[in-house]
Amino acid sequence: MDTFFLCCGLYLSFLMVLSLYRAIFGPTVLDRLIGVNAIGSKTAVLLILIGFLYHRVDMFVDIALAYAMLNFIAILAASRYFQKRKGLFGE
Amino acid sequence: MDLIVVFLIICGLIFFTGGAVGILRFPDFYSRLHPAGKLDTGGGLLILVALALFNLHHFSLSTLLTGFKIILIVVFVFLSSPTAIHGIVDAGVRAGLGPWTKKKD
Amino acid sequence: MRIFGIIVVILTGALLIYAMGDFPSWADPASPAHNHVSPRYIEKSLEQTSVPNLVTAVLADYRGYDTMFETAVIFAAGVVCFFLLRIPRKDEPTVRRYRHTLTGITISVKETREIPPVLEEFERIDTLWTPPDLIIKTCCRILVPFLQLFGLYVIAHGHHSPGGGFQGGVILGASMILLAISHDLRTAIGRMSERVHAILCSVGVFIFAGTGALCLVLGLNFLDYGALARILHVDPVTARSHGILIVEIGVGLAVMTAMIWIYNNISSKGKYDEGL
Amino acid sequence: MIWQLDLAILTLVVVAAIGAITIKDLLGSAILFGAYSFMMCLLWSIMGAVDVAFTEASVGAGVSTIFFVAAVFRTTRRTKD
Amino acid sequence: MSQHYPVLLVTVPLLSALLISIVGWLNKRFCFPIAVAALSVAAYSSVGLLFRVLDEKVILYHLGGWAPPWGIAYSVDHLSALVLVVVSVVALLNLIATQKSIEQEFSEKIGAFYTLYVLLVTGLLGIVVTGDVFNLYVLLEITALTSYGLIAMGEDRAPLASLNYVYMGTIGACLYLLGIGYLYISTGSLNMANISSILPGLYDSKVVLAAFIICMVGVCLKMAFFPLHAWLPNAYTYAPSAVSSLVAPLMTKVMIYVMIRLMLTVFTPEFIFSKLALSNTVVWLAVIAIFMGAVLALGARDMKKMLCYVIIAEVGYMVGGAWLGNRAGMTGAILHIANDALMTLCVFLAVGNIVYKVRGYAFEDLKGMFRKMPYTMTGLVAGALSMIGVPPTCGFFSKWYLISGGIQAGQYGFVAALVFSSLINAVLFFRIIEIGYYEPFRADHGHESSPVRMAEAPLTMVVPLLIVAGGLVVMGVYTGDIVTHIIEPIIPPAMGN
Amino acid sequence: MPDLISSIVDYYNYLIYITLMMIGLYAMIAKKNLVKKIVGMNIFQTAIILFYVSIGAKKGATIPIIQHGHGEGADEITSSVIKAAEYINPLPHVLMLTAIVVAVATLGVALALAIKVYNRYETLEEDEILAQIREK
Repeated sequence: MDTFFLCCGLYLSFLMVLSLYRAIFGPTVLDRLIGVNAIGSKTAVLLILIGFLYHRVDMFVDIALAYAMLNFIAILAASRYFQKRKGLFGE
Repeated sequence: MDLIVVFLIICGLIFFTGGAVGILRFPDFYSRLHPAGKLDTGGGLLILVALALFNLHHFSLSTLLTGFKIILIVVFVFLSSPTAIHGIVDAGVRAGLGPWTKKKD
Repeated sequence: MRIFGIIVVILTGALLIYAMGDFPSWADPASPAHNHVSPRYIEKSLEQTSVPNLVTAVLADYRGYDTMFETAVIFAAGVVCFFLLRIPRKDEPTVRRYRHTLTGITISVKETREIPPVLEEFERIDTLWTPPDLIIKTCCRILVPFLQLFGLYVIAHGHHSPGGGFQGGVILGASMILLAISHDLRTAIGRMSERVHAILCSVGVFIFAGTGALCLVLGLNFLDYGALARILHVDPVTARSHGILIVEIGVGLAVMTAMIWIYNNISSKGKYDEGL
Repeated sequence: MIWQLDLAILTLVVVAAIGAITIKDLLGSAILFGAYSFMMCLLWSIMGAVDVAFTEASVGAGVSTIFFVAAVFRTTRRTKD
Repeated sequence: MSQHYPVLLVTVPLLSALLISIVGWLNKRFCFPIAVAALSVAAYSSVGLLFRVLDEKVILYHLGGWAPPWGIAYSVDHLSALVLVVVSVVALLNLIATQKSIEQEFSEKIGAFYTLYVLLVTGLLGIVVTGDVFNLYVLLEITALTSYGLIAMGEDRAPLASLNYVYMGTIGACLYLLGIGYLYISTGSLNMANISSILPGLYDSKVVLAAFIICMVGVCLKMAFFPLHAWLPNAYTYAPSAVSSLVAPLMTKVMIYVMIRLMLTVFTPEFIFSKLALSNTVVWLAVIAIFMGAVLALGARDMKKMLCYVIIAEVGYMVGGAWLGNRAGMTGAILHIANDALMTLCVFLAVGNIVYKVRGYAFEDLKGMFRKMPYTMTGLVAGALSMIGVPPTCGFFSKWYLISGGIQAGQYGFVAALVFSSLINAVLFFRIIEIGYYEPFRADHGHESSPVRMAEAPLTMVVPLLIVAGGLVVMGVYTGDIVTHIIEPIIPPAMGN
Repeated sequence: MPDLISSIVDYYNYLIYITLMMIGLYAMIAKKNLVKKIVGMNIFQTAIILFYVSIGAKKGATIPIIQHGHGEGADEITSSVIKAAEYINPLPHVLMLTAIVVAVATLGVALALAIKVYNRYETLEEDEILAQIREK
């Protein structure tokens, strides 16, 4: 089962490359935001997978939970910027 | 049991793949939000549920607690991810981003 | 400047890569770093402090003095942000806008007071005319207590799982920041005013340093939690564990309030009026 | 330590770091810095440093991104490099 | 109680900084007395510590009751006791002397100011007293962070200068941290004494060499050694006068203390002077630093900036002296830490008094100043004489040790640089004195009365200045005692004679 | 082939930390935007943290939290012998927790300073600020 989890993890990190492409080359900032959000959701899953690979998953759950929460807050803050400042390409 | 777990995880990975490809290939911001909002959340849910199930292999109080916490993450992702996407959409609308249409020329 | 930067970078990189040749290979159990000081931490800390999380044990007990100054650093950062940015209260009136929630009519009022009273049917709008979004508001109202509970859990459970005062404190602080983002900065300040979080920030560090000083008063060295055994009526090992918990609470308090303090000052440019 | 994942994430980290300093938009830079922190958190949990990973998850991914966005909100997004 | 002096020294200021922060929100009037009390306790215990060290050589204090390689230990020897006394006394005097100008400049945020001030002093004292390399880093950051905040509250370009200081200071501190990492990976320990007992077997390792170079570059960045000095002049010039008279005497000197501590205790002199062939290079860099500092000071158009460049030259003296590799040079460097702290304090306090009264520190503002503020100018002249190196003041003696060390080592370039910079200092300060004494007082500062009335700064500002000025002479008189009793025992016998 | 992989694995972490550090350093020296420099500063600090955590890693060891059941008696824990080889070295983690805290504190202060600079000069570009200063 460990090998399977490892393969899943590697596959997820491959998918992160795709999201990272959007995060780096996204034409607008909001596209980048989507890319980062996607990376965040994959990372939370990956953290639990790493926990299974270490056979100590009870230690990693807290991290994943905190991670998901703070990712959410960060995304919300960035989107809040556009709700207050109009204009996508500068001031 | 393992079979269900593997099946769920593979389903989740397929969802994630769809999400990643969608984010990469869709033409504009609003359509990219669709895979980001739905497929990523769905994939995350499936894999997390599968892992919670796998965790309950050795049934004891502590694994139950861990499983419960994983389910808590599921609930949390289910609650927060759409909200975050909603926030992004709202930002896009307020920022005056027009939706993509198939132009003739 | 760019060429100068490249030159500096290449020189430094060359030095570092040159030194890399003598490193022990990655994750080598025979490396000197694993064999001099740390084995004792791993083998003895459970019986000396009865804390299974080695990082917590080393952080708060063996090297507790570092942690005390780490907390002082974060406190200093809060004070510096306040000191640099905060614009003291001025009594000249400012224009504020309110929207009648039922009809959507907006009115402007000239006010001098810092925080106006909460009105049932009028909703305050900031100068950029963005009322907080209803969906986000509702969702975050559900999430904030949950986050705070989780933060407290992380602080309290730091002995047995990853976590501790610092992480829990950041999560608690983030919950207040979430409130400020989803509702309004003013709502968050209404829950916890500037004076309260400024004082709590120093109180947090004070708990840490005070615990150390208490140990000194009780006759042992500074931060030697074994001295607390006399007050807590337990054996010295358990006293160490309790001492670590007390200290973690102090760290959590200081970090939480420092985060809120820094965020409030940065996001409102020191006016404490409206934030992100 | 899981070296396969370690190598993969390390490579991603470098890409994210280069992205964060080359983007000609401060908000985008701040957001990518958040992504960089996500991966750093992952990297540390791969190497078994759970407490560090927890701290990075709460500080790097959460609070410091918020600080950046707040600071950019209060200044400007414009940058020439 | 006296066995707790090392820790009281640091924790009493820390606790009272927190207390000031709380009290500042309730009643601002109590901030200043608490700060004075805290620094007095620190000064008292540092003097007590100095006397204990004279008897017991090295005092160890185990924090948390853990033995050194596992826990953090404080170790106080003659060198650290000397620097401790200097730091705490300078901080206390400066606090009392600048009370008025602080109240004038920060009436709103006085609580926050005193909190940061006392925290800064805490950090400096901690750096001096600690015996653990990582603990030193944390304390370094606390001093750096508070000084960023304090400096940025000055006028004009202060925030920009402070931001540059943040970048440079962070690079410096991070490089130091990296150096510790290199030491840790090769020795596995963080305690200074323990590292130096492990290191002799590893002298040929590239890692140790890199660790040494990285640490030194980091520390040099922090102390503004010549090629890396770019942040210092602006940061100190535009800082509020109360802050610059605290930071200018202490920050660079404490960093030089760190350098000497690393050289003597962690990397032993055998490693530095026999294994590495860097000695010549560093001394020549110091020579360039002294020349550049002196030349740039000539070009400066206001007093604070001129003094900043003089500080850069002085950093060159001490680094050069420490790297000469013989007893006299090291003695001169250590003695100069104490002397330079005092004389910089003296000069900056005088400038602070002038700024308090005249609100400017350009050379034109000084016209007729001898008639207007005679006592302040007396203090300034005393500091100036000491900086030039005129015999009864202490500046002469440390310079004498440095020069004799340079001659012993055969570094005639260094000797020439010392003499040259003394001459330049003479030119600089006599220019000031000339402007202050002979030029008529300009009437456009508000008072149109042509016979200049005496308008001295308040008594609380003048008296500490005169005490410091007297201290310069006293230090000069007792130089022999200080050298034989305090400095001689710390220089390891391996340094030759 | 396995030799090649193992030698890559042995030094890849260190190489990447050097790369990241150089990226951060370059950003701090060559970029003209003040906030960009702060981003570079953070990358620089994180690179050093990566170095320390790489020191702490240990083959065949588990995370530094001693394994035991929840709530079971303390006697049982102390009786079983804990071997140092089984757990990852906790000391670098402790140091890096402190370093992360310092990094976030520095970040807060630097951003506050950047806001203060912007208030005065209305721009974040270093060259434009210097031009404004020179005009005066």
